[in-house]
Amino acid sequence: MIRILVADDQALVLGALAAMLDLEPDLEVVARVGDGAQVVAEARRTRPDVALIDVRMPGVDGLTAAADLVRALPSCRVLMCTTFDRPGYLARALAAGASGFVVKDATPEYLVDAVRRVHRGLRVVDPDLAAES
Amino acid sequence: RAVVEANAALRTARDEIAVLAAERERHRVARDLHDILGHSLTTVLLKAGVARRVLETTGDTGRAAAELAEVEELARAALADVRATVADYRTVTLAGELAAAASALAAAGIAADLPGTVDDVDPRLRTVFGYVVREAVTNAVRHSRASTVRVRLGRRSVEVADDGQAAAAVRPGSGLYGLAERMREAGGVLEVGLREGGGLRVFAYVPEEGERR
Amino acid sequence: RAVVEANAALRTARDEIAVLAAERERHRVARDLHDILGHSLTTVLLKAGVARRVLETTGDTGRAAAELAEVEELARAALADVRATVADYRTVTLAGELAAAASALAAAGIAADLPGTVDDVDPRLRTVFGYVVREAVTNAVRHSRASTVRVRLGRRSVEVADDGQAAAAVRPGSGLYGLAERMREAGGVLEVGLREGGGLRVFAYVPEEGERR
Ligand SMILES: Nc1ncnc2c1ncn2[C@@H]1O[C@H](COP(=O)(O)OP(=O)(O)OP(=O)(O)O)[C@@H](O)[C@H]1O
Ligand SMILES: Nc1ncnc2c1ncn2[C@@H]1O[C@H](COP(=O)(O)OP(=O)(O)OP(=O)(O)O)[C@@H](O)[C@H]1O
Ligand SMILES: [K+]
Ligand SMILES: [Mg+2]
Ligand SMILES: [Mg+2]
Ligand SMILES: [Mg+2]
Repeated sequence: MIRILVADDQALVLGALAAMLDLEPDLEVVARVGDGAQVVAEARRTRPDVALIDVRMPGVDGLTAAADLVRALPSCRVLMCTTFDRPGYLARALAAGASGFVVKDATPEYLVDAVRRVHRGLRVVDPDLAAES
Repeated sequence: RAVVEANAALRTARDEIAVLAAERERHRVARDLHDILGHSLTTVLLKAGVARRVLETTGDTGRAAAELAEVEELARAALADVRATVADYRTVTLAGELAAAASALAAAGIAADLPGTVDDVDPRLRTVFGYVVREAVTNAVRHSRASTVRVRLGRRSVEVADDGQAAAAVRPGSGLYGLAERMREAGGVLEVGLREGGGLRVFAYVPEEGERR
Repeated sequence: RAVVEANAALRTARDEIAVLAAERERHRVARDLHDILGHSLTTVLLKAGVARRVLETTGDTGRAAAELAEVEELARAALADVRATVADYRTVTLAGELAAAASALAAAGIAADLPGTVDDVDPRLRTVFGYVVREAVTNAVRHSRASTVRVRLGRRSVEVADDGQAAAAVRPGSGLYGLAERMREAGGVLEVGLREGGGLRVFAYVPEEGERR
């Protein structure tokens, strides 16, 4: 079972992402986090294998939270996700130690598969994002 | 002659700067507005995906139908937002006010910590909360000398907080007075108070029907 | 004195121009938002409703899932449009709009009588005609209660006609107003009128260069 932390400031999106992942037999959402400041503490408590983190969150943004998480819990793979990609996000995410980057309008099948792939140690970058940066 | 020419050159330069600044500004507001309103589409998309996956993996039609009812509510509210924002740009909408706040704060050199979407807010409260954001952010820009302004949205609440230099006794002028009145009309409350570390916090909320006295 | 006053007048005029430019820009943004989000959210709303009713009445999960996959596709395409608009490289295509019209009309249970190709249309007019199809079909879905919507293309014209219940006096809102403006910018005309048997007809055309006065 792959244990997952999901972080997104928007409650509806957080709920939808978590529900989507939980439907898979091999995935289990162990933490739902509504802001970047709680990511590390929740990860320490719940020990996820993969963290799916929204880029834009008020307060501590996702990229900062990702960097903190990678430092605090190196065994946890980080997959960043975003609604609106802006130039530089991808590069900053990879620099922060993220294993992958996906957009929220990817298909559920793609999102779920991306989680599995980063868990296997692979790097996942949305082809559209890679093309733009 | 030389002075006249220098003046003319200066004026041209100033105009160009003004035009450029205005363009940047417009572009920024446009982008923010697109983001905020476009964000609703992402939520709709994700929830439709969840409903589909529920059907495909568990066949639980009740859960899928509930998810779909939410998709419809979201789409309906977003549509109303789009139409209100567009019908007359001066109409106050929460989405429009957040976009405008981003640009006003940037212009004032104040860091902005703003929500990216209005989806979580009860559609019936979005207009009145738009007024709260507008007035509280305008006040922060004019009176606070803050370095950061933060806006937070809940289903039935909005908070605007700055880290500036509000006096212990803020005396409401027509701005805050008008807001309090709007909130009362909406069946809610406006709270204005100092924050622990300094700075002002404006908090508006509307209790659920059941909670009201 | 006179020079000072003249300068002041000049400055005022310049300011007014800047304000007008800003308004125009806001208007343009608003129009784009309206066209992208208004259309796609309407269709999403309809199709989510269809899926929910399928579940509630027949429990046919396969059909509901297929409907939902389309909702996702639509929302995804609309988001791409929003992104492209922000980046300023959005392209509306007539073919794309006809496809979207087919799906919106199907979701609304309205028979669609659509051209199979856009080949006959002057390539330079395809984008603006795409906007006409988009708005007129969205309107038909939302307001007409028609049983059929027909789209016809000419080399320099497009017609969208329904057999619904338009009122004798259609008062343009931001949708039709924006379209009329787009057509004017393209050197053409938008006509909106009742059909003999009832229903609305939206007709847009651009005269040949030579025909224009
Ligand atoms: N964020 C803030 N930081 C510091 N002082 C504030 C802040 N917001 C309001 N104030 C104080 O409270 C007063 C009342 O605010 P209010 O919005 O009611 O009136 P105003 O902004 O002065 O005028 P207007 O009627 O144009 O809004 C302000 O004049 C200012 O002294
Ligand atoms: N096909 C139609 N059948 C009946 N009435 C129509 C039709 N198209 C438009 N109308 C009427 O004309 C009005 C104006 O249309 P318009 O597209 O300008 O605005 P709208 O659709 O109401 O709002 P929006 O600004 O979102 O487009 C509508 O509100 C409706 O009353
Ligand atoms: K599971
Ligand atoms: Mg976010
Ligand atoms: Mg004020
Ligand atoms: Mg319309």
